[in-house]
Amino acid sequence: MPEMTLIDALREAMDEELARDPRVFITGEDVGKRGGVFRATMGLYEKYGEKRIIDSPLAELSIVAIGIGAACAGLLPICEIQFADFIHPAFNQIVNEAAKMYYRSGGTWNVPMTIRAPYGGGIGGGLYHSQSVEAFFTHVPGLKVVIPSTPHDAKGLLKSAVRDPNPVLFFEPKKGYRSIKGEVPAGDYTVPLGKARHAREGSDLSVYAYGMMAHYAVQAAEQVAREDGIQCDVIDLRTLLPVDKESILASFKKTGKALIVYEDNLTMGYGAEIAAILSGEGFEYMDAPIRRLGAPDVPAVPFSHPLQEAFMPNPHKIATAMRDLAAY
Amino acid sequence: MPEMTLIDALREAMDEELARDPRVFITGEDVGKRGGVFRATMGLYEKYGEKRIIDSPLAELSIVAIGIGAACAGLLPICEIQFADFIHPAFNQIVNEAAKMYYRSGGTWNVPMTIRAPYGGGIGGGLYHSQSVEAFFTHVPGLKVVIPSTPHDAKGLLKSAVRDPNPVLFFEPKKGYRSIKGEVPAGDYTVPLGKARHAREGSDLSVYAYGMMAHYAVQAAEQVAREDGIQCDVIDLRTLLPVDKESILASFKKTGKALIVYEDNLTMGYGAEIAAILSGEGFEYMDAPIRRLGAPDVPAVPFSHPLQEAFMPNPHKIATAMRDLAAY
Amino acid sequence: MSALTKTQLSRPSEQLSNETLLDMYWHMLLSRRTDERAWVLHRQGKIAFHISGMGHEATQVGAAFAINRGVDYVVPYYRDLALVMALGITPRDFMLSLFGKAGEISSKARQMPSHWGSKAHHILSTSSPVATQVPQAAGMAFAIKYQRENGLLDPNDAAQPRLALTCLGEGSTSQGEWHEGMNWAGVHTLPFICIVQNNNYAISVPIEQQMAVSHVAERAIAYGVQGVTVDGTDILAFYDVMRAAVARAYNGEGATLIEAKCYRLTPHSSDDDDRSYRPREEVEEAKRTDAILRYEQHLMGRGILSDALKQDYEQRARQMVDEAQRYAENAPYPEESSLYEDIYA
Amino acid sequence: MSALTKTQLSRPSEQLSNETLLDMYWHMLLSRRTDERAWVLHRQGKIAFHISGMGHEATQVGAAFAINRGVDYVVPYYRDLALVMALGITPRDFMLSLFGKAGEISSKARQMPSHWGSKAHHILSTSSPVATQVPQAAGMAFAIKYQRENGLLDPNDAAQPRLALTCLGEGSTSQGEWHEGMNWAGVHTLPFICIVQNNNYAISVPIEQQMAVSHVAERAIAYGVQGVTVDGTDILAFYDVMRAAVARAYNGEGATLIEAKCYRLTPHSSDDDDRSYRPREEVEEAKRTDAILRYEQHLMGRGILSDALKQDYEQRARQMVDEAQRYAENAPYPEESSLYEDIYA
Ligand SMILES: Cc1ncc(C[n+]2csc(CCOP(=O)(O)OP(=O)(O)O)c2C)c(N)n1
Ligand SMILES: Cc1ncc(C[n+]2csc(CCOP(=O)(O)OP(=O)(O)O)c2C)c(N)n1
Ligand SMILES: [Mg+2]
Ligand SMILES: [Mg+2]
Repeated sequence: MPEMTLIDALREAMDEELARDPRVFITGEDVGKRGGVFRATMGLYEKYGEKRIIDSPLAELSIVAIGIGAACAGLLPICEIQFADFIHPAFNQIVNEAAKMYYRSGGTWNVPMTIRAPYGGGIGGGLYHSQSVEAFFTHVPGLKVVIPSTPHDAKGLLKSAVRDPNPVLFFEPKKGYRSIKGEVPAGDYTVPLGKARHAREGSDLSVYAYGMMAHYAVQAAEQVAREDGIQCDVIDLRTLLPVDKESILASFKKTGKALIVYEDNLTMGYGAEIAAILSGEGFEYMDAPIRRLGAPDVPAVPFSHPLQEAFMPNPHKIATAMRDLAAY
Repeated sequence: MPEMTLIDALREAMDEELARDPRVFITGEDVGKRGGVFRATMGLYEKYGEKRIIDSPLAELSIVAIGIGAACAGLLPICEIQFADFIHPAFNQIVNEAAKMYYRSGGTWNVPMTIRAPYGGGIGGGLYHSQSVEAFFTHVPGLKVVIPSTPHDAKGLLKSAVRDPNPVLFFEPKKGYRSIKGEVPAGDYTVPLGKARHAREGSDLSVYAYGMMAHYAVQAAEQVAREDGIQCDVIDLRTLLPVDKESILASFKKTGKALIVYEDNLTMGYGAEIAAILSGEGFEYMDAPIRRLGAPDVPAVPFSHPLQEAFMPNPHKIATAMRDLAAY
Repeated sequence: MSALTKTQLSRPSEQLSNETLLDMYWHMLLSRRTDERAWVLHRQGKIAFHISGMGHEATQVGAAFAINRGVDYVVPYYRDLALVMALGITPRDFMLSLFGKAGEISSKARQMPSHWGSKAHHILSTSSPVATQVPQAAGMAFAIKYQRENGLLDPNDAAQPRLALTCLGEGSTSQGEWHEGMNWAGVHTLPFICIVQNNNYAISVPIEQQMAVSHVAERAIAYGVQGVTVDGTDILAFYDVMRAAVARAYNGEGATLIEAKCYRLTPHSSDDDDRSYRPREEVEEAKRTDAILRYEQHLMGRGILSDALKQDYEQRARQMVDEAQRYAENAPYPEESSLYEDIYA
Repeated sequence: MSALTKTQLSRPSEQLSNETLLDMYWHMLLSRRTDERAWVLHRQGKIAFHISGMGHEATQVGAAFAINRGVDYVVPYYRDLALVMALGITPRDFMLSLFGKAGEISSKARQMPSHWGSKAHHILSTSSPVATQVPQAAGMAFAIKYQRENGLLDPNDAAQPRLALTCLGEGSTSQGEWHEGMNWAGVHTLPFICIVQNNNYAISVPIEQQMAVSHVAERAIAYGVQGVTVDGTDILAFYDVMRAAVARAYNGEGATLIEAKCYRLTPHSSDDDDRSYRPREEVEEAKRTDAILRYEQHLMGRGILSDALKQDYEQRARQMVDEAQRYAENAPYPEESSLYEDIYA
């Protein structure tokens, strides 16, 4: 199997979906000739032409709304939001419209749309090119929220998203676009939405993470295994909504201790829901406080390097939290 | 002390603030001659004139953005969003702009703005006139999120919001606008932001709620006290952000059992954060699973009466959950 | 601005058969009677909410008859009772929605009344937040163009949608959503028609506090689309303007913004009281020049409509509305379990 | 559209003293040299990011000199290096921001470079999402009007802000935020100026895919504000147009939309490569007609600038930029504890 970067895997998924189904198209800012500011769509304009790879006006709500209308009219849009930080102008279209269309139409009009957006910090992007925005959308029934952390999953999940009959928000950990590499099967395969990935076996404590943090969690887990003999069960959540309660509880049942890692602001970040599930439905297994390792509750990731580093969780901070919890 | 409805108390707060400080103004849709669709601003146009009570164009993001600009230029805007369901077009201005202005300007430009919005279900408003939206904003450092449940608090908290140097989202439980009555001191007083209210004493279990649900929780608590001798400690959270951890943990320390009630969708609703705090920092007091009684994870409150009733938490459902938890 | 003032050279309405002219009349009347009944039900306390289309019927019925009804995509707004009825929504459908009863077709009684939607009729499901539908409708128009250009649709296949039509009020053009939707329509020369039903008020807010232009249609210039202002209470004049817009759309010539000057004969909704913001004389004047009366006189003048025929129509309308009301009153509420359906497709 | 084509009757630039004309030149030059240095630092790997204003200096310096600098409110966008420098931001301030060092004045080094803001200079702090600043700037203009009308401000007090000026690129006018901000400016006749710096591209997307009008200024019609298109590389022409807009604002006559035709001489930012979307000849042509060269020739032709003076300016600029770079390179990073400051006021 070829080794590939995360972004190459994503591009391959889009390429294959475009080839497979003429109803698939891509729109967003600079997705055409420019191939996307991260080069996620590089070469697709040349291959599929300006009628299928469409540079949108600089206006996110319309990127999403055009997607909604086009999806309802029979197409399979892939809408790119250039940075997740810029998805907020489209919030109304996503939350009030896309998410509620199927329900409000009594199960008749559905919105098979994929919204891709690079997210996350650690890349020197400052307050507005580093945001994690998944928490907002995981509160919205009707949406699916997906975050891949390996090239294999990125390709398979993106294909599932494109084919899913519902609006899927597909957030890509941009810090890993080129740094994360892995084996990716050639040709068509899908990874099902809604199922977490068991990234590492262990019985001392459960670690829940996604995106870049899933990577870091595995790195940290290897380190504490090596150095301290602590065995972490690492769950890469992959799909955040619908929540995969089953996998979440299964691991906790085994370990009784949970560490949830996310690079978003701590308060009301996605980790809150995991903690609520565990302390509600997993109470009888609880052996220790549920620990959340998130970013601090400051407005966003600062630009200045040392401030950024202080803001971001990383393998070192995660390992410390693992040791701490294991010792409880 | 005069008895007053919730909405009259809110109007009185605005009236007194307008009289107190010429920098205070109100803008929003139909706030002028019409006095607001709920009559929250009734009479203020006549009293303060069209230069201070300003009908905005039908455009929420601009209502907020004008407020931001005006606040930075020295005014104290009260911006009304007609229904909380319509705040989503302004999400970008609230989350990316108002919330981050002080931080991003290194503590120089601040935004002393109040955004009022009626929220919540049970009033036959269907999917788009019933929403609870607080969860989204409680994830955003830099914002304050306030929800009063008594006329006394409504007046005192709204005054604090207007005078606060930060952007404050002030969500009003519209179902209680006229049905909730209570004593309200005449003249000026404030209720501090950031402090929960101990609505009822009890040592069997802690109940956390806000808005209409705080009322229902007290009703249900009285009922289970009468009928079953269960004594609930009811915390009316009042300010959701910043989170009043101290009050939350103090009650839990006493009871070891927690029921969190909210009318918003369960998953990633505000109750998730309370549960996370309790299971993290209150682990040693935990005597039972943390229970959340929220609305189901369906896109929004349906219009048809029986569906609405099935969706909404109410005193009966709350009492059942209390009994259940007390029996654990 | 030539677009706004040019004389109508062709009058497609002159080619309408008497039968069609009467059918248009029938739909205006049926919508009006249904609408009036809703107000009665509200006064009787039988229903909790109604939002009225009275005063907008000429525009709406004229619009429906100018497109390929039931085939072209329509994305209406809450005031479009006459429009959707002309597309096939029945008084019974509407009554079920007023009562929130089982069998309601647009949303399984989940939405408030007047939140139209029917996949069978190619009416996209609509929400309350105003103007959100505009870029969505542009998206549907975009899909039509896409399907043609990518060989998925025969451009001359009249059995397939060939345009997307959306409506909103003048106040709602203040929303960024409108701007962005119109902009796509212009940039991509979409088969798209946007009707702004300008009744001079957004609830209580008069147009002068909403925008600093005298005609909403002037805003078309900003998007490079055709803009035209027309009397929205003159059904044939409106039909003529629509036909031109439809021809443009079908021929791939691009989008049109039609401003229809209307007047709502009622308060904004049953929750509203318009006395604080609309002078009574203004309302009375509008009632005197009611579109239905005017069209009636026109048809009578041309000998197409007679008193007898009119009575006939009135009776049929009453029967239909009575039957619809009875049906809805007697219908059961939706099963509680339906609360949990249709979250994901 | 008369507004767009009318001949300039008065030329306020003719009244500018030689000293002021040279000061304008100085600010264009200083900004350019600072900007160039940033590119050098980026090539050297010393900084991670730069977004350039080269090609836009005439518009920006012209704008600054036409208002009450440091007093009127300015809400710039990332490309406005020359504008903010003409308002008092120094090369040192900018260098600290490039390096993310302690003492950075706009944000304590929290924001990426070119995210301007300084309360002392009445420059509102700005973010990355484009066009968000437009309705905020309208809000500041609204506050000025409010303060006057409610007796909180003397309309003739030149020590107080009398207008709000904002800038953005042509692509950013596609955003709903722009529409809504412009609409408030029109409805409330605000003392507001919006400069659209039209450089024909939004990153890679050419204006034809952004809007279906030939001049952004035509969009002014939709808001009932004055619209004018001007060569944004001719500083004096731009200054003249600005002065008219400033007079309108100061006199309470309302808002102006100025479209300044510019060309960016560099890729969008240091992260961009423009070769896939801009023909090299186009870029070369723009470099040949560079605004600074043209203004230099103009001043030389009038005998205001000499070679010697120019050398002097160049040297001063180099010194300032050198010093600024040195200072920033040697400055410490912010304390980690500052991460937690300024969340709430
Ligand atoms: C985003 C949003 N904000 C506010 C409202 C509340 N609202 C409903 S209708 C309306 C006025 C609409 O006026 P206009 O667009 O002129 O249409 P009309 O009702 O006059 O036909 C308002 C403010 C809403 N539905 N959506
Ligand atoms: C809301 C939002 N979407 C996307 C971006 C990414 N982005 C930054 S600048 C830019 C292009 C802006 O073009 P234009 O408005 O013409 O200004 P110019 O850079 O040409 O001066 C884009 C797409 C952004 N900053 N904000
Ligand atoms: Mg209207
Ligand atoms: Mg540009």
